Amino acid sequence: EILRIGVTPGPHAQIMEAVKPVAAAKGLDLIITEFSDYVVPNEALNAGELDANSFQNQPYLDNQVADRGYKIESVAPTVNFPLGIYSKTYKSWAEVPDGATIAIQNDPTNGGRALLLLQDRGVITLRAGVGFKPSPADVIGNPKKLRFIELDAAQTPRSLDDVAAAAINTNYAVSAGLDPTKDPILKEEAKGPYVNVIAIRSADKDRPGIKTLIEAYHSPQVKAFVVEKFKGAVLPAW
Amino acid sequence: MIELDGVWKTFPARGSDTAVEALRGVSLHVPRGEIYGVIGRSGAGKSTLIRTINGLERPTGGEVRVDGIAIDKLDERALREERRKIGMIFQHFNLLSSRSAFGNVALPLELLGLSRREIEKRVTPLLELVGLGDKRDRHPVELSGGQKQRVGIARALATEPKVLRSDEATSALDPETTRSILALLARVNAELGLTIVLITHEMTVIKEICHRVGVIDDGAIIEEGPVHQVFAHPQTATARSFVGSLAGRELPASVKAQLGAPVEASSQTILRLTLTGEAATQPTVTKLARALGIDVAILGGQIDSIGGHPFALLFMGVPTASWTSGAVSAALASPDIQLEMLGHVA
Amino acid sequence: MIELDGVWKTFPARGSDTAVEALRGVSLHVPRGEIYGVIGRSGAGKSTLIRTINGLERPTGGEVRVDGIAIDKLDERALREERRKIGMIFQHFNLLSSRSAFGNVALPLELLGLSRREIEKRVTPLLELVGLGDKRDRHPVELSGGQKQRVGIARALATEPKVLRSDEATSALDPETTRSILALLARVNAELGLTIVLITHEMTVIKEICHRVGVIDDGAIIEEGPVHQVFAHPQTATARSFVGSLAGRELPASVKAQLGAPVEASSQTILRLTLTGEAATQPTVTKLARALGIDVAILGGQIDSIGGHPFALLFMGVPTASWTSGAVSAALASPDIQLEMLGHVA
Amino acid sequence: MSPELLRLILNSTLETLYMVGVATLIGTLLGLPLGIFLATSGQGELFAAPKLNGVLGVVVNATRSTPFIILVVAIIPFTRLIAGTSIGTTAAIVPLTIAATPFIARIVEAAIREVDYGLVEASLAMGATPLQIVRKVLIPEALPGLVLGITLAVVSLLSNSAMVGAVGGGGLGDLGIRYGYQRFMPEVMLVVVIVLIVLVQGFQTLGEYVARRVNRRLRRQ
Amino acid sequence: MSPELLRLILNSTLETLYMVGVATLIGTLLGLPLGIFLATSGQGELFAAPKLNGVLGVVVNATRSTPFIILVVAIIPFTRLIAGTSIGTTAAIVPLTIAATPFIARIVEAAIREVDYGLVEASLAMGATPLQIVRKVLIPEALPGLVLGITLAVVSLLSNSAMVGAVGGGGLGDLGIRYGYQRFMPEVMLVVVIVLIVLVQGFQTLGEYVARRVNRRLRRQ
Ligand SMILES: Nc1ncnc2c1ncn2[C@@H]1O[C@H](COP(=O)(O)OP(=O)(O)OP(=O)(O)O)[C@@H](O)[C@H]1O
Ligand SMILES: Nc1ncnc2c1ncn2[C@@H]1O[C@H](COP(=O)(O)OP(=O)(O)OP(=O)(O)O)[C@@H](O)[C@H]1O
Ligand SMILES: [Mg+2]
Ligand SMILES: [Mg+2]
Repeated sequence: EILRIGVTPGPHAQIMEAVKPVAAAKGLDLIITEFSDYVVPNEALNAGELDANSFQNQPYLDNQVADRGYKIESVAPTVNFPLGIYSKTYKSWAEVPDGATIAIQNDPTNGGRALLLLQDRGVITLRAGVGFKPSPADVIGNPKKLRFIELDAAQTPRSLDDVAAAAINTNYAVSAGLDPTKDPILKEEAKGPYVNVIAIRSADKDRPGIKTLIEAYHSPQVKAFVVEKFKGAVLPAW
Repeated sequence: MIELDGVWKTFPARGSDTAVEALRGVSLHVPRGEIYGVIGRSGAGKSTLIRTINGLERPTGGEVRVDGIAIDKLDERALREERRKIGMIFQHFNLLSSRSAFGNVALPLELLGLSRREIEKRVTPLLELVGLGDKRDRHPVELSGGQKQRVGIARALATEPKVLRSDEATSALDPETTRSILALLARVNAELGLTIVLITHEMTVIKEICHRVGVIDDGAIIEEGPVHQVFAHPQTATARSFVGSLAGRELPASVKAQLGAPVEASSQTILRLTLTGEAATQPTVTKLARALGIDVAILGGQIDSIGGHPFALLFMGVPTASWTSGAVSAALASPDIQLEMLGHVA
Repeated sequence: MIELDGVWKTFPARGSDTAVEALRGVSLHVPRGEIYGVIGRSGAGKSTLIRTINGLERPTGGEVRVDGIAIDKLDERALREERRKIGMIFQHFNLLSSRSAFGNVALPLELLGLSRREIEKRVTPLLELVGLGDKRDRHPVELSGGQKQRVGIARALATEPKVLRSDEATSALDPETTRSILALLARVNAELGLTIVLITHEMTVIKEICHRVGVIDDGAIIEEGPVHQVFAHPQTATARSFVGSLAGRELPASVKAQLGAPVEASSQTILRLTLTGEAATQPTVTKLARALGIDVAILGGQIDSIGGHPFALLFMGVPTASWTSGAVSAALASPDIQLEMLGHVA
Repeated sequence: MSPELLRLILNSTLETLYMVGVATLIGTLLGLPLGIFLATSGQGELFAAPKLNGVLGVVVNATRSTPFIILVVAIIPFTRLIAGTSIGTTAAIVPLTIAATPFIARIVEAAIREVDYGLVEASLAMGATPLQIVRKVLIPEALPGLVLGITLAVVSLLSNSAMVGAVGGGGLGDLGIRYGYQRFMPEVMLVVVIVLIVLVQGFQTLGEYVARRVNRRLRRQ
Repeated sequence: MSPELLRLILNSTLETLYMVGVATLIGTLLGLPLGIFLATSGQGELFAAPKLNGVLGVVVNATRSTPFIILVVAIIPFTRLIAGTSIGTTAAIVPLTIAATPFIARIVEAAIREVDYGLVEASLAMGATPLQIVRKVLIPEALPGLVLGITLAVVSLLSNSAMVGAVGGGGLGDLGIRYGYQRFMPEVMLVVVIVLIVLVQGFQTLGEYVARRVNRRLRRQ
């Protein structure tokens, strides 16, 4: 059997490449396509051009389904990229002065996560009921008068010289030579709500191939790969 | 064949320059098979006039008919059909730089949808005819001015049109090439009844091939007639100036400078003699000399045949006495002879 | 002033056409203040020749010196300085479409760095002089062929160059405008000692203003001399053909057709008479008529003054008896008179 | 560099050539007539149809002004119709072509406008139909400009093709972004950029050579 | 639409105009001389410097072939040097300009190459210096083509400026992508696209008008 899988570049793609040989051993061929976009993979899945995708977390999927009426759902958790706030200038969050510029990601999920993290730590207040993808426009309480600048997720680590602090996904942090266990001055809980998932069309729920895919993904070989490859930047969520 | 009735063309004003009335009610009738010459000063409106004939220059007033058809009433398709019958040699050549000499001449034939072989068969002899047999693969940038002009001539003739418009088609050609081109045009005119309207500055061209000539000045035709008539008796200053441009048509400057000397026994009277018809070929001058027993100095002049009509213009000096006595006038009295006294020299 | 020594120019072969040797070892010396005319068939190499004078066309061989300086040995800067002294009127005008008539004439002055006011002061009278006072703000596309050419002439004169090269500068002009332009050139030549090399197809231009004339054929100068001499006694076929292009320079076709009639008592002998110097202004023909008691029919001819030298060419018919008896030859024996028997007509 | 990466680069190069080649081809086939029409259908011109000219102008502008990713998503149904799928290299050609066409059209328009109107007039005088004028006069006379313009378009496409990563189009640019930019592998980025430069240099040199070859207006000594 | 969103759109429009305006200005200031040099420095041409021509050609090609986002990352130190920071609207102008310059240069090159060589020759015959020829002949004669070309560049910049979202550049395109596309607010997307179309249409109309005004080669009847 053959499954067409959509992923985004980076860890999702790298992990799926590790899943591929495991699945092949179980008689399942994977065709992996990388999308440098967060909308098209769901669109393509819904249209039947993919059989599964692995790039998003549960809240994002829920929101997409709500917005666009897709008939897709998640079938298994994959990994988690805890998000941290890093700084080159300041050793701790307390040192970050009033009016500082903070870089956050410009895609709704990651940027939203950064804002929610700041709300969790009591730095800012967000408009009630914004859900999981607030934008800087939703910040209603900002006593530190922080300025938010939205950048491409891969760009935030590259902006550390220009800003007081930046929200960085762990995978980019590792790639950029940061240590996600020690360096962040603020850090998400390891088991947050942002666990990534494998999504499929609801109609395919009982397809045997999907089961095999999940088995392969959740295999010990893949877990070992993730742990070894990403050194804590990406946490297996199974 | 070609009829223009009260054609006007005005170009709008620009900057400090006023609007230009390039044509002011020009009427012109050229019957089938005629070669009609247009002369006039630079900027008189000649090119504008010739451009109205196929409707490319839309007149601001008046009507243009070719072969009885009002050009501006035609629909696109019919207009195209008409245009294919009207060849044009452009003042600025308008050759395609992307095509060789051969390709440029072939273009109108391709437009007619002729086959490669037919085109080859027509173009090659035409190129030979205009003396460009060895330039068939050269592109315009590699041709001299006169060679480009000849490509334009060959192109205009390629489709064997019924009407040919020529805007200074020989201005860049040497006299010999000019003559061979004119001979070619005259032959096509005679053999195929081609109607030709040609603009030129060279009176020799008019002389050599035109039947009638029109003089345009400041946008209006101010004089018109058979070539020999306009040559012999130009009515307007412009026509006179053109005719005067021919060698020998004016009193030599050295003599002119001496005119106005007082009348004395030894002085000579300078006369201009215009002879047409029989008089032009008869030994008029020597007869005069012998009859009156005087010496006649021929100071300038031109004896020629224009449009098949013999014609002579002579500046001569006669002893003043023979003039004042009226003897010269009497001896030369004839409807074919015009006599004008210009002055006296010592 | 201008010296060309053994100049060659070869354009490479293209397609089925062979290489073109546009110039084959042309040597030419034009002293300061001379007006030198170049004539030759279309494609003979005239434009190529004139283009080599300022080094824009690099000769493939030979040397070009202007004012004693070898043009191809100069560095960029010096070459520019030289070029500013050499004006050029182009066969294809080469006007900037983006500039008005005024702007085009102003261009070379701007290049010299003149102030607005100085430019205005020079350009305005020049435009008037070439008859374009009312076209100063018109762009080339709005000008007639002759008007464009005059802009080119004014532009070439604007900087008051020492040498003027003119490539058919009057080909698109009517005789009257031509004359006024030639008068302008002659004046500048006389007043400022301007040296002029001019190409033309019009023998009247040569006649009117040139001092010497060179005949170029197939890339080589085949004849050269003072204008009146070449006019009176052209040595080569090309020169003869050019000279013959003047009105009255050839026996009328109607007479030519009748030549070759048998010699009879009633027949006439056709003679060509070339008179130069004094003979041209003397009543040579009537003297002959009276001396021999015969009638002389003047069948064609041209009596004119060329380069200040009187000159006459006459085709005349005399009674055959007077010719065969030798009486005519005897009466006309003079170093200034050349006599040629062409044939007999009935 | 690992042989795997090498294979990846080779693969991406082929993908790029495939996408850019097809998009250029179709973009030219569509953009050429469109551009010619834009250049010749104004008030009083050859094909005079000022209204249609205006409408097409707006369509071209609209296409050109829409950011590529928005265009990609907006035409997904159309892409699916044409390519059978909306993802992958082949599907990416559809939005690429649609983005390239108006660009090529504008470039063609500019080149055609440079043709001396005297030539059009001469052809009209010969009774040429507008289509004949286009085929036999405008295109041949504008050819050097057209070739340079299409070279410009190819090079633009080449660098724009990096954006087709959004629909899994792959190709060199996307490879550079995915590995070099997102996975922080500068050596991949470098290799990709070098390959791209070589490609662009090749196209540019070829384009200039052809443009010079077809240019008959230059005096050759 | 909320007044907030309206403000956002207005803001983004201004950002876009700011970025595109400055990038066009500087890009033209740099691209114009570069393009003129490229057009005139070939073998046997006005400024004949074939080697430098070759080198600049490669530099231009290199810049044009690099995908925008890679270019952005590659020149971060330079951007910081110029703009003081590598992020934000002002900083985004640096890569935008660097991407626009070679594009404009190529367009200028093509337009300059269309100028009749007879005019250059006539100017040389008058003893013009190469710089004078550029200023007084090449630029004025190529002006209609230059204006159309720069219009082409402005429009391209306008749609490319959507990519500066990566470095927090903001602007209309980025707004459309982030709100309209990623956050699925079709009304934002629509408004953004409409504003973009209006802008492009405006630039294009203006460009064509100016090009027609400065074109002296057309017969006006
Ligand atoms: N760039 C070129 N490439 C090839 N052949 C050329 C080139 N320029 C001129 N020739 C050829 O050189 C010869 C001389 O050309 P030139 O322009 O000097 O003639 P010309 O005497 O000025 O003729 P015209 O009176 O027709 O202007 C012609 O046969 C022409 O075809
Ligand atoms: N497009 C135009 N716009 C404005 N004026 C024009 C335009 N075309 C021609 N003219 C003017 O109309 C007049 C007649 O021009 P035309 O070209 O008919 O003259 P022409 O008799 O052919 O002169 P030439 O012998 O110099 O070629 C001229 O004064 C010219 O300046
Ligand atoms: Mg004219
Ligand atoms: Mg010539």
